[in-house]
Order: sequence, then structure tokens, then C-alpha cells
Amino acid sequence: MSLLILILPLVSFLITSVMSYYVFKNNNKVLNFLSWLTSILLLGVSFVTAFFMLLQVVKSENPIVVHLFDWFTSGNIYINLSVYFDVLTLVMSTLVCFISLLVHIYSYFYMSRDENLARFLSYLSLFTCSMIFLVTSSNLMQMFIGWEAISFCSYLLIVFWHNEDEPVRASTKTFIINRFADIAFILAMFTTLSLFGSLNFVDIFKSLPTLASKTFSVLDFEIPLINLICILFTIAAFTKSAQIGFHIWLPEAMEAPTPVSALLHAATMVTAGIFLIVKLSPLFEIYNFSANIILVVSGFTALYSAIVACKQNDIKKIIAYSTISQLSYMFLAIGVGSYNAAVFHLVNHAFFKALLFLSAGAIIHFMSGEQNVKKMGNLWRKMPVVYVCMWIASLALIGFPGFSGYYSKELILDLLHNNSDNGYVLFAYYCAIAGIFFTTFYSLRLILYVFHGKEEEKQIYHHNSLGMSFILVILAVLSVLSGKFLFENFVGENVISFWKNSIFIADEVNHNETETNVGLYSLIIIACSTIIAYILYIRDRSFVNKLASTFPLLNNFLFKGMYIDWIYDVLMVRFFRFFSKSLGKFDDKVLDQYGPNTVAGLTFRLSKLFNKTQNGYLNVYAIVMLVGFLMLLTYCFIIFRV
Amino acid sequence: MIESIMFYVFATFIIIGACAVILSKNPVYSVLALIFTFFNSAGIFVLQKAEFLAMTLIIVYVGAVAILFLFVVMFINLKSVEARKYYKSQFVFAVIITVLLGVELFVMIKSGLIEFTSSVVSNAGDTENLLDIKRLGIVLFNNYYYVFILSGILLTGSMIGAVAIIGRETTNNHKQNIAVQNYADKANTVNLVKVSNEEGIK
Amino acid sequence: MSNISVSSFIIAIPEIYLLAVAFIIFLFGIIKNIKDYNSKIVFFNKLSHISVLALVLSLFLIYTIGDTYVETMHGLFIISPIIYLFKFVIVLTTIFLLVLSRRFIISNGICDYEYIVLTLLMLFGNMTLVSSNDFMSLYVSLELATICIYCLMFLTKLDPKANEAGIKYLILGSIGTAFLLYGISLLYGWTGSTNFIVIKNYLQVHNSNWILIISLIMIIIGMGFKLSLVPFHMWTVDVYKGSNLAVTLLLSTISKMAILFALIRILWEPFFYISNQWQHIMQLLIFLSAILGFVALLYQSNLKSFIAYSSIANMSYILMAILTPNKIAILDILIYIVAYSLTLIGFVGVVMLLKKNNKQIESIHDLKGLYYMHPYLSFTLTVFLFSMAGLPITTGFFGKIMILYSAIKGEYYYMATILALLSVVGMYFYLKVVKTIYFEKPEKLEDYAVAQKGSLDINITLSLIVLFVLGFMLFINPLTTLLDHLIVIF
Amino acid sequence: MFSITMLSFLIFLPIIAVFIILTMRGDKGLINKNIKYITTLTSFIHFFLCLYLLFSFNKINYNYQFVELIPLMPSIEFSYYLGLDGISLIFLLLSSFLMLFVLATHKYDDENSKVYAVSMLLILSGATGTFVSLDILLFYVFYEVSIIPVFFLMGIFGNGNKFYATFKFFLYTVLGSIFMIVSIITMIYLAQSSSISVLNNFVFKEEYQLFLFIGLFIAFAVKSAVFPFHTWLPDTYNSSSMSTNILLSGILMKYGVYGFIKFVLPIFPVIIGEYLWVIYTLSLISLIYAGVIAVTQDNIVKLFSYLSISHMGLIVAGLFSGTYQGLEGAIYQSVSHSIFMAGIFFSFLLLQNRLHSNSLKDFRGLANVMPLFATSFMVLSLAAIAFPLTNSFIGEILLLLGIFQNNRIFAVLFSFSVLISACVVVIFNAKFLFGKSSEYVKHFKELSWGELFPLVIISFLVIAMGVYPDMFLDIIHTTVNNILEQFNNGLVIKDGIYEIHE
Amino acid sequence: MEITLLHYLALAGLLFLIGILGILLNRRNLISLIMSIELIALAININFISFSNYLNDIKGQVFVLFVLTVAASEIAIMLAALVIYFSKNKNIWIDDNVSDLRG
Repeated sequence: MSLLILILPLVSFLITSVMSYYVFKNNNKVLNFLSWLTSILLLGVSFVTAFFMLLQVVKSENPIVVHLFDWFTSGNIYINLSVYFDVLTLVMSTLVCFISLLVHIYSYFYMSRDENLARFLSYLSLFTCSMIFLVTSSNLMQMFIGWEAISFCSYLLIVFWHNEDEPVRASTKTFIINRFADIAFILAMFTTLSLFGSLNFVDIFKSLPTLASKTFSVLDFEIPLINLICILFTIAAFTKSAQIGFHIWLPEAMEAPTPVSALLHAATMVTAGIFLIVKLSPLFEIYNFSANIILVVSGFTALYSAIVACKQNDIKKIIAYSTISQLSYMFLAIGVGSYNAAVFHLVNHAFFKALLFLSAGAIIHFMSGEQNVKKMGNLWRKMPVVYVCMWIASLALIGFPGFSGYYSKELILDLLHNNSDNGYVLFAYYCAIAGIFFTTFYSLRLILYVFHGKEEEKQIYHHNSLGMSFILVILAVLSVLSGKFLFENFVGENVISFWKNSIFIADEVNHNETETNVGLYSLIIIACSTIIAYILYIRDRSFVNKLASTFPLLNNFLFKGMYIDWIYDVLMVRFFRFFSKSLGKFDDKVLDQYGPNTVAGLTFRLSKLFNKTQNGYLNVYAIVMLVGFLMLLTYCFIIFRV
Repeated sequence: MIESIMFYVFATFIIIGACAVILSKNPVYSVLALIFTFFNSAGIFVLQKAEFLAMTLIIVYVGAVAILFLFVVMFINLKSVEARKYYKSQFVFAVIITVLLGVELFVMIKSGLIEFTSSVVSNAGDTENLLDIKRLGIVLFNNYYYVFILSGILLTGSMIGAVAIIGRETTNNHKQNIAVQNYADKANTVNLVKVSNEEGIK
Repeated sequence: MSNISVSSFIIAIPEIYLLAVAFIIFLFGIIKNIKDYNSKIVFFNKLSHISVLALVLSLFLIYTIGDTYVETMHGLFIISPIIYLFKFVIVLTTIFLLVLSRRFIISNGICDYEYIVLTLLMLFGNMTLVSSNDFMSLYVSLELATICIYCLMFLTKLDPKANEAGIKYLILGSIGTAFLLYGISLLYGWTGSTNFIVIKNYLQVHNSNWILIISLIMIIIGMGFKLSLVPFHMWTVDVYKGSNLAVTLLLSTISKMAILFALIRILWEPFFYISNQWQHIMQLLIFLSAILGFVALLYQSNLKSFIAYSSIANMSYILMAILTPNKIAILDILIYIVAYSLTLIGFVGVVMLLKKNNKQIESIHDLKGLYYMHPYLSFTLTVFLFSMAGLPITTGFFGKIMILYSAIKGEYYYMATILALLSVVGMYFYLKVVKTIYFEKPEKLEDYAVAQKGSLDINITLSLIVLFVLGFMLFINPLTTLLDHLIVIF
Repeated sequence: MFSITMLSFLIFLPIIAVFIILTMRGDKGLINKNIKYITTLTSFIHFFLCLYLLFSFNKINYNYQFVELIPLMPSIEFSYYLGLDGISLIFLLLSSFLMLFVLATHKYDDENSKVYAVSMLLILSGATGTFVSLDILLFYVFYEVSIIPVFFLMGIFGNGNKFYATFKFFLYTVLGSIFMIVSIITMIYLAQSSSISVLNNFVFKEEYQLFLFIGLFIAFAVKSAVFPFHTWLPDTYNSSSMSTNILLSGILMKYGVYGFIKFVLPIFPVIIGEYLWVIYTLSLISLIYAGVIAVTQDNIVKLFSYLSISHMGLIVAGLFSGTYQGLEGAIYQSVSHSIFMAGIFFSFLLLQNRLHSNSLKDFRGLANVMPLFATSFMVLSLAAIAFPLTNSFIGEILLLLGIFQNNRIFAVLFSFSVLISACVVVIFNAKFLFGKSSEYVKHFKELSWGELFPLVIISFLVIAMGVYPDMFLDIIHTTVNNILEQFNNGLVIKDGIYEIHE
Repeated sequence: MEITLLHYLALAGLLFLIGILGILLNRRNLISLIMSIELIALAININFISFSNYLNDIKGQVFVLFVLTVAASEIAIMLAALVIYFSKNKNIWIDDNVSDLRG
């Protein structure tokens, strides 16, 4: 029964892909609807099973392990595939199934005009299956397979509309950057293998204390191996969850249809990095070297992405940058050492970010494809439901008290505040606080631009369907209640009883109710940023344009995402293409010409020369003969004399 | 004392005759110079106590071969050869090489001769005191009869060859080449020509 | 005085028998005295068939005489296992040659019986050359063989080029023999005798002297001239291009083979104890002739000059094996020599069959598109070309391996590597020919090379040679075991 | 009794078929049909016999099986010595499968299909001979024989400047093998035997070892296109027909790997130990160099030839790392490389039937028109990337692990192969499969079932080998153990300057 | 001054070189070529005779006898070839139609 979670999405993938072929062959639309129904049915069943298993595992003591088959043995390595259900995995898989179920339903209404919906649904269910495969893996190799499978599915989904050039370019960039992370993952895997002798999590955690001290000498100083492994895993996590150095693929990934951005690039795929570190939490707890790195990097990312989000015009890019900043909040929680807070924020974030994306999708659907925020205005009367949901999502995002965001975000801020004794945490704390200001600013800016302001003349409207708003309402309810509802088991008293030993729970990080005044500070910041947003975007739009024109450099700097993307492009892409073209010419012209061809040419010229010596005159032959005799004589004279 | 004088006389005449052979313009003069050289070399043979060979040399070479040369030269009735077109570069090059060769050979032979051991076993020992022709006959027909027969076969072979080469080659009769005939087909023997009336074939 | 007893002639029976056959045919030819052309051809065919049968019988005679070491005629004529093998190979190659080139000679206008008489005499000269144990008998039989070849060259009266080639070969040949004689005279002067065994013992005792070195050089030059080693090879291309294909073949296989065996016997018997001297000289010659032979091969397009250059190249391979004088290595050299000459005979035999719009095949481009006209003949040609190039499962390949093995056994590592590399250079040419046969097509229909309908004996010999060249791997085992027990190591 | 002469029967079966084909007479159409029957029949029998060998091969047995020994030439100890061990069985299966795949899918319609059939069957017998011969000279004979038919195939069926490419290929390989023959003969002379079992545990003298190693290394490096000797590969692939490419990349390229494993590794452990960094740098250069060039190639065949050069670089490095995983990974990766390259070249063959050109500009945006082709090509390009659940993933992971255990710094550098091959294939697919379709591609027809079936087989095999690799791996366990043992006790003699980093 | 073996050898060597020079120098007429070959044969005979006298062993003279016979037969063939060449090209300059055998 437990394998159902894994197998059902795979089955739906197979069925829908076969249907998609027939849709393409004799393009009848009925098949699309049929494939939608099957995928919803199967995903619903898998969600229900996941939910019940979660309840069962929470009650029972030990995790459920199901051995699939042993994959391959070579020398001293023995790798088998087995599925491992504990609380953490089940929480994640329920979350994934639930969100993908909603997105499946939503995408029928969103993509009703598009004829290869079946292919889209097949890719989505393939993604869900690979995400669950990653989450429920029992050893690093299996996780690696899931890891690569989700990046491949995101590649497929981004390139869904493959006859335009932009999605193709974006998907190539995404896949290559994700592939870069896989190198770090492979190297980490090999180091764990050479250190622990096996890849299964159970064995690693069991033999952890004994091998903690083994060091690896490079050049002159000793690095503990565990540190090396953690650093490599953090690099992999950073790329997958789009932290500062590796984030350029996430805004590009917005080329994909909106349901994809909702599912992959908001709720599930990007959180895989966090899941990886949470899963290996006992490993990360030994040395706090990697924790400091996480704190610094994600603190900086939180601030950076929040600032950049304020200047974006494309609705989906704004939400993408906000996802980056929320992800760095989760990393901050990890950096501080409370992994369950990170998971708690992850779950809440999944709900309200999915809501945000889907409502943005509804807006785009309504504006028939128009994504530029500046071109929208005064829509709140036309779609009241979306308007309300948008407000709920933004308030949750900001961390307004009462909404789910408040619980998890405030918790992270408290944690940062409590042990801000060491410098890294202090730096992260300040970035987080500043991040809140900008988060509120851009979310309000988004709402004001889209729903208020004056109406553009030539907007053509497209009626909104009921189904979409039904999904939005569900998500809105959840993004409000999930904070309060999940607080006790995730972060509250019965933490130990809930998580059991699936996550490393640091005991001294207590979050008793002795409320420090952090909550107060954030409320003040939120208030003032709302005032500023109100002034700028409600009263007179002209001031914003005046501001932009006075500082064109800053405006452009922010809009371009602080030119990181431009640097990458010049540094990596253009240089690489030039280098490879010149190497190609070098190999063709130099190595090939000067290698065999010149040798051949030389021998040919030599042979032509030899043939010229045969000029047919008898006495020339005799002379040559005599010269030969003379040569032999002198040769012997030299050799036997000396 | 007499031998050394005679040796020098013969030697100089031989060298002069040889140079005359190769440098003379008219082939007849070179043949005569050749005969002169042969006479002097016969003298050298006599000096070396090889009387029989000196005699054979004169009879065989001067008698037969030189005369053969003269006959061929007359037969081909060569007028005087035009000026010998010497190619300056080749002439000089050839002379330099021969001189160099000569010097090197002379040096080597001279140094070689010094350690020349005279005690050389000669296996036809018991014929020292006889006349040269007698010794020659005994050794030739007792030890080297095999090579004698071989040279006989050689002479017959060259005779057959010479006759075959020069022999009954009638140049003017048309030889029927059967192979060619087998392969003659309509294409290359008969050519059909379309002739319009009264014009004839051009 | 030692009387001449009959017993001393017993071991020379094959030679005597051959001489008898030659003179009988000669007399027969004189008595018949045919004038008209056609009956001359018929008579010529009959004679050649008789001579082939006679040679087969002589093969049997050689076999019966056996190979135990016997010395007769005052040490001038000996039989030894090596010589037995050499004779066997020479007669075998002559048989193949006579059979294959019969039709070609007739179509070339030579139909007088002297051709056969002279070939037999040349064979007689070669056999005596090989089995001579004294420089005198060596010199005279060498001269006999070469003079018969001179005459054969001049028999083709049709084209003027043959004369000019003949004269060139004649004059330069006599210079070569002059060098040889000068060397022998110096050697005679230094050692006091011309018998191989006496010289060998003499040289073992006395250390070397300048005169000996000059005579060594002179003899090697004399022999090198006939084997067309590089500084003395200039005549080869002109002579091969001038004379007709049959004589070229004869020159490049039988006469080269006999002189090679003579050189082996000279270097391994009389000069056995001064081997470190002549090895230096030979290495220089090998290196030069390998470079020129293989590299000049690339540019060739005329068939006969291709035969010339490939013979120079292969001579350098064979000489490399001769450098280390040990009797067991003779087997490797023999396999290579047999492989090379049989492949060449096969190749030229096939080319002789071909005609292009009624003229002989001159250059490689005439072979264009042979595959589309005669698939079987082009298959045989490819097999021969691959054997010359030394590609696997052909005899040429195993020959090459044997030669390299004996060279490496003699510690000549660099020489072996360089020669092996140069064979790759030569391989380009062989591939070029295969390319023209298989991949190119002539424009006009009549440009195809058409094959005469070969007579029965030519087809049998050709397929025998192909079987030998291709299937060498199959019957290596019987061949080697047969030859092994024959060689008496002494 | 039957199993004793099985191997020589496998070698001479195609030759018998060649004779039958050569002696066929009759009109063109009839001959072509008969040729098709005979060739497919022989390749089927050959493949089933190999399967029979697979099942009757006992995996635990330490030494060679199905051994045949006939002494041919006592003077140079050359004997007809055949035997089978795990590695040669795998490569034998691979070559006979590829040959079956090529012969079954070829349409025998044009007039020189007789030459085609004869050369293909000769390659088959050459390949079988090479993979089963235990006598180093016999190995060399079969190694050279299998080049000759390729010469004819490229000459008649090639395109573009095919003569230049044919000669370059032939002379380059022969030049390499000349070095090999000289070292082989010296080894035979020194060890007084040419059979592999004697040579393995014979310790050559110190000064000879380096030259012998260099001789063998050059020949096999030319065959497996390591950096300085790879220039012949792109031209050859570009100007020969696709079925020859399948064979060239599938079988002939693997001679190099097989030669390294069988003849170089057990015989020269000390030299390998000393000059391992040279081999690593060479294969690293060929990995990165060829990979970088492949990114901006505009000729589809040249692109994949450069890609296979970079894959071979990794295989060679893993081979010499001297660890258990490295060796097994090398074997597994070379087998999988042949299979997916066969698939890729077969899909190009299908494209060639529609439009006879090699340039990427003509084939753009195939997915819009031929989705089935696009999916199967996507599976193959996943295998090219070494994506999990494909066969080359297992190979890649084992290789990298092997190199990691030997030398960590190089392992980090080699792991970039994952990134480079991903860049090459993804950028290629962006132009080839996705994007706007070029004017030719617009009116391509979708693959017919006949064309799709081979591709489905190949993709199924790729995934099956990826999901269940143990089927192949446990064949080669004992042999790899055997070779590594010889490799290590070669080192023990030379007080192991070469130890495996912990 | 007493005549030693060296004098004779020097004479024979000089004669040998003159014969060789005869061949090298003239490019044109055949007759003088054949005569210079005769000179070389003569030089060799002198060499043999002087050695045989020095060693007072008759073998040298026997060899000279055979050298004479062989030289004679060679000359016969050469002259025969000369006659054919003359009948074909009407002159005995061998460097006129040399071009067709080039290369």
C-alpha cells in the first residue's frame, strides 16, 4: 500500500503520455479531458494514501522501510533501492502530492485552449513521481537519481512550448546550471562512500560519531572530511534552491507555463535543496563551519532578492525573486540549527507562494497572456475573488500576524535574535529584518499596480473560469490556517514526539513564549513600508517615474538583477563559445594540418625529388655509383680508423 | 736493374695508351691506342713471369678482340665524332671524384701492404720449379677443371645469345599477331561512312 | 695428381641434367629451323611445355640428391642444406615464371627457341652460382647467368627502348662485375686463396687489414649493384621500364634471388669472422635503400618502375635479416623471399593477362574499374597487393614478421622500427592501386582493361599462387616442420 | 565436443557466408534478395551462438574457457590460441549484437551490396577473432584484418572527400599498429612465447619496459582516439556511411579499450604506476578539449565524434586508475557507449534517408514534426549525458569512483565530464530537436513502424542496462579480479610506489 | 730502386681509374665505353698477375685466364648489342632519345 504514492504518478505519466501521442496523431480534444481526469484521480488517491500514512507514522514508533530491489554491486560497493518512510518524508510527500493535485486541476482551466494539454499533464505527473522518489529515498544514490530526474522534468516543462526560441534558451541554461550542481553532489557522494563505506542514511548516521574526526590533508592544512561533505552538499543545495551565486536560472524558468512555476519553482522543486540538508541534519550538526556559510550566503540572498524584486515589471519575475528570498529565510533557520522551523516555513511558504503564483496565473489568463505589471490596472472590480486571494497571499508572505507566514517567519526571526551572539547570526538577523521591509514593499507594489491605478485603454479581457477561483479559495484557506494548525507539532511542545528521529532537533534552541520584542520590530517595519508604498503608488504615480529618471543607473542596476546574469552571460557563455570555436578551428587547421598532412606532404615531395634523379644518362648513373663507392670508403675509413 | 727500367717503360706506355683510348676523338685512333696498351701490358705480364698469359693476351685480345673492334668501327663507318660536347660541370666533378678515390685507395693499400705477411700458404706447392705454362696446365686441369667447363658453357651461351640477337630478323615482313587478330572486332576494323551522292569520302 | 673420378660428378647431376636439356632443345631448334611465324609459335609452345616438365623433373632430382654436406671438384662445388633450399626455391620460381610468361612472350613477338635455351642456361648459371664454394666458380657462373640475361633482354627486337635499356644494363653490369673482380683480386692477394673455407680459416686467425676492408667493400658493391642497393640502383628503373614485362619479372625475381643467396653465402661463410665490419656497411646500405625504395614508390604510376622500386624496398628488408649470421634464421629469410617473389610473379602474371584496347597495360591508371569487368582477377590482384603491403593473413605479412623477428633477435631495434614505419609509407601506394581497381571507373567503355582467356596451365598456377599467398596461415605448420628437420645446424 | 571448437566456428561462420555470397550468380534483383537472407541469417546464428556462450559461460571459473590451441609457427612461437573470459565475452556479445543490428536494418538495394555484405561479414569475423584470441600475435592479425573491409566500405559507400578520409584512417591506424608489432615481436623474443598467460607474469627487463609500453600504448591510443592521436576520427566519421560509423564507433573503437585491458594492464603495471599522470593528463585533455570543440560544431556527425572522443578519454583514464570500480566502469561504459552511439548513428541514418546532409543548419526543430523520433532521440541523448537510469550512468559513476579512489584531484577534474557532455548534448538538442523547424524539416514524414522498431530496441536496451546492470556486471567480476590481481602483484614486486589514496 | 708489389698495384689501380674515368666522361659514343671496360679488365688482370707472382702461386694466373674468357664473351655481346642499336637508331649516341626512360 505504501508504494502507491510512488507508483501512481508514474502510471498517470505513462497513460497521459500515450494519450498525448494519440492527441498529436489525430488531434481530438476529448482525449485531453480524459487524460486530465485520469491524472487527477490517480494523484488524488496518492495524496490520500500519503496523508493516511503520515497519520499512521506519527502514531507508530519506527519508520516504514520497503526494499525494492538491489541495483548493482561492484567490488566493495553494494547499492540497493529501498523506499524509506518517516515523518519528514511523509510530510514532504503529502505536501508535494497535495500541491501537484491542485496544480493538475488548475492547469485544465488555465490551458484549456492549448491542444497538447495531455503532454503537459504527463510531464507534471512525471515530475511528481520523481519528486516523491527523491523524498522517499533511503540512500544518497537514490536521492541523486531523484535529484537529476526533477531537474530533467523542469527542463522538459520549461521547454514545453518548444517552437519559440526563448523557452528553449531558458531550459538549456537551467539544465546546465543544475548539472553543475550534480558535480558537487557526485563528489560529496564519493567522499561519504570513501569515509563511511556505504551510502545508506541509516549506516551513515549510525557510524557518524566514530568517524567524525577523520581528516583529509590537502596542501598543508587538515580539513575534517565531514566538513568537506557538508560544503559540497551545501553547494548542491544552493544551486537547486537558487541562492545568490546560482539563482540566475529561476527568473529564466518563468518562461514555463504558470502552473509549472507554481508547482516546481515555488513549492516543491526549489525546496529539494532544503530537504537535502534537513535530511542530512545530523551530519551538519557536527561542525558549524557550513552553518556559518549558509547564514552569510542566504542572509545576503534574502536582502538581494527582496531589493531586486521591487524593481521587476514582469509579474512572475517579482514572485520568483520573492521565492528566492523566502528560500534564503529557510536556509537561515537551518543556519541557526533549528531544522524543524525550516520545514515549518517550507510548508507554509509552499501554500501561500502557490496561491500567489496561481492567482498571478489567473490574472495573466484574464489579461490573455499579458505579464507586464505596468500594463495592468484597476482590475479589482473585475475579479474580486482573485483580488481577495492575492491580498491573503501577500499578507501571509509579509508575515502579517494571524496569517501562516507570521508564525514561521517570526519564529525564524526569534531564533536569529536569541542566539545572535556570534557575528554570523547577527549579520543574518539584520539582513532578515531589512528583508521584511522590502518584502512588504514589493508585494504591496504588485497589488497596487495590478488592481488599483488607472485602467489601460487597450486591455482585452478574457472571462475567468469558476474552477480556477475554486482552487484559489482552497489555497487561501490553507495559507491562513496552516500556520496556527501546524505550529504545535512542527515547532511547538510535542516536537520530539512528532518528528521522532527523522530530524535532528537541537534541544537548547527553545522558543518559549517569553516573547522578545522582535515581533514588535517587524510590525513597525511592515507599517512604515506600507505607508511608503501607499504614498508612492496610490497618490501620484509620477513621483516613481521621476525617481526612476533621476537615478537611471540605480534603476537599471536593480532591474537587471545587479547585472549578475549579465556577468554570467559574458564570462561564461560568450567566452566559452568563442573558446570552443577557436579550439575547433585549431583542431581542424593546426593539429590536423601540421600533424599527418605535413608529414604526408613532405614524403610526397621527397618521393618526387627521388624520381627526378633518374634522368636517363648513363654516365650520371656511373658517377652516382662511384660517389657511392667513395662514400662507403670514407665511411669505413672513419669507422675503423677511429 | 733492367727489370725496373723495363717496368717503368711499359708502365708509362700503358698509361699514355689508356689516356689516348678514352680521350681520342676518332674511334679508330682509340682502337689503335687500345692495341698499343695491350702490347705493353703483355710486357708487364712477362716481367711478372707469366709468359703464357702474355702470349694469350696478345693473340686473343690484340688478334681477335681489337680486330673485332676495328671491324665494327669500319662496319658502322663512323665519320669523325662531332666535337665532344663536354658538360663542364660533370667533367670536373668526375675527375675530382676519381682523383680523390685514387688517393684514398693508394693510402689504404700502402698502409695495408705494410703488415702484409708473406708467409701465405699456396696449396699448389709442388709445382714451383716447372715452367709457367706447365704449372698452369697442371693446376688448371687438375684442380680447376670444373671452372674450365663452366667457362666453356659460358662461351657457348654467349655465342647462342649473340647469334639469336643479330640473327635472321627480317624487319620488313608483316608479322601476324594472332592475339591482336583474336580481338579485332567490328568497331575498330570496319568504319561505316555515310556518303552523300557524288561527293565521295573526304 | 688427383684423377677426375665419376663419383665427384654425382652431386652435380641436377645441373648436368639441366645443361643436357638446354642443349637438346638448342639442337632441336636448329634442326627444325622453322621459318614462318605461326609454326614458330606452335613450336615455341611445345618447347616451353617440355622445358617446364624438365624443370619439374630437375626438382625431383634436387630432392633425391638430398642435403647432406658434400664437397667435390676440389672444393669448387658443394651441397649443403642451405644450398639445397636455395636451389629448390630458384627452380620453383623459374617454373612459375616460365609458365606464366609464355603467352605474354609470344604476344610480344619473341617466338624463337633461343629464349628458352637462354633461360635454361641462366638457370644453370644460377644453380652453379649458388652451389659454388670458390670465388672463381662463383665469378664464372655469375657471369654466365648475367650474360644469358643480357641476351634475353636483346631478344625483343620490336621496341627501341629494350635496346637502350639492355645496353645500359650491360655496361653498368660489367662495371659491377669489374668491382667484384677487383675485390676478389685484393682478397686473393691478402689471403692467398679464393676458396671460401680457406679464407674463413685464414680470417679467423689473422686480424683484419685495410686491404681486406677494401676488398670487402668492392665485393659488396659488386653484389649490391646486381641487387640494386641504393647508391648502385640507378640502372634499375630504366632497365625495368625498358625491357618487356617477362624479362623485368625474371630480373627482379630469379636473378635477384640467386645473387642474394650468393651474397648470403659469401657473407656467412668466408667473411663469417669479420661480421662486425661488414655489418656496418650493410646497415648503411639497408637504411639508404629502404628510404629510397619506399619513399620513391609513392610517386610511381608506371607498373614496371613500381616493380623496380618495390624490389629495392624489399631488398632492404631481406638484407636486414642477413645482418645476423645464424643458420636457423635462414628459414625466416627464405619465407620472406619466397613470399615476395611469388606475390610479384602472381601480380605480374595477372597484369600480363590484361590488355587495354589491344595494348599492354602500362600504368596503374589502366587498371581503372577492373572490379566491374573481372571481379575474380581484381580479387587476386588485391590479395597480391595486400601481401606486398604486408597486411595480415597474407604471406607477405608473415614474411615481414619473420624478418622483423630475426632483426630484433640481432638486437637491431631502431633499424627494425624505422623499416617497419617506412613500410607504412609504401602501403599508401599499394592502397592507391586497390583504390583505382575498386573505386574508380573509366569514362569510355573501351578504356576497361580486358583479360585474355588464359590457358589452363596459367590459371592453375595463378590460383596455386593465390592459395599460397592467402592461405599461408593454413599450412604454416607442415611447411615449418618439414623445413626444420631439414636444416642441419652446423 | 561441440563446445570445444565453438570459438573457431564463430570466427569462420561469416567467412563461409562470404564464400557463398562471392560465388553467387544470377540477375541483380535475385542476388540482392539472397544476400539479404544470407547475411541476416548468419548474423542471427552468430548472435544466438554468442547467447549460448553467455549462458554456458561459468562466471566463477578463474581461467579461460572454450580454449583451443594449435601451434602454427614454432620458430616464432605463433600459435592459434583462442579462449574466452568475461571481458571478451561481453565485447563479443556487443559486436555480434551491433552487427546483427546493422545487417538486419540495411536495405540491400544498390548494385554493390555484394561488397557491402562481404566487408561487413569480414569485419564480424575479424572482431570475433580479436576478442577471443589469447595469442598476442593472433590478436594483432585479427586486429589488422578487420581494418581492411572498412577501407572498402568507406571507399565505396562514403561521401564527401572520402578517399582522403579513407587513406587517412587506414594509414593512421596502420602506423599505430606498426609500433605495436615491433613491441609485440620484441616481447615474443624476450619472453620466448606469445601466449597471453606467459606474457602476463613475465617481468621484462627494466630498460625494455618503457619502449614496449609506448609501442602498445600508441597503437591502442590511436584506436581509442586519445588526445594527440584523435585527428583521424572526425574526418572518417564525417565521410563514411552511417552503418560503417556504427561499426567503427561500436566495435573498432573498442579494440583500443580491450587491448589496454587485456595486453597492457597486466603486463606493464610498474610503468603504468610511474607514468599514470601522463595518461591522466592526456585523457583529461582529450575529455575537455574534444568536449569543448563539440559544443559549437555545426556538423552533426562531427559533433558526436568529438563527443565520443571525450567519452573515450574518461574511459581510458578510468581503465588505468587500477581500481576495481575503474576497470569495471571502463568496460561497462565502453559497452554502453557503443550501444547508444549505435542508436544515435542509426537515427542519423533515418534522417539521411530523408535529407542527405550532415549539417546541423538543415535539421532544426525536429520535435514539432516527428515527436516519436524526438522522444527516442531524447532517451539516447540522456544516455549520452550519462543520466541516471541509463546505461552510461552506471559506467560514469563507476569510472569517476575508480579515479576518485586513485587520485582525488584528477577525480574532481574528470567529474567535469558530466557538465561538458551535458552542455554539448543539451545545446545540440536545443537546435536539433526544439526551436523553429527549418524549411526542409517542415515536410518530413513521421517515422514508420519499420524505422521506429530498431530505435525502440536500442532505447529499451539502454534503459534496461541502466536499471538492471548486474546482468552484465557479474559476468566480468571474476575476470576484473583476475586482471587486478596480476596488476597488483606486478606492483608488489616493485615495492608499490603506487598506492591507492585512502 | 727495386720494383715492389706496390708499384704493380699502383699501376693496376691507375689503369682501373682511367677505365672508370673513360666511362664517366663521355656521354655519347658507345665504342669508347666498351673500350674503357676493356681497360678495366686489363687492370684487374695485372692485379691478379702481380699478386700471383708475389705469392708465387699459380691460382692467380688461372683466374686471369677465366677473366679473359669472360671479358671476351662480354665484348661479343656488347658489340652485338651495338650493331642492333646502330641498325635501329642509325647512330650510336645513347643520349638522344633518353627522355622516354626518364622518371
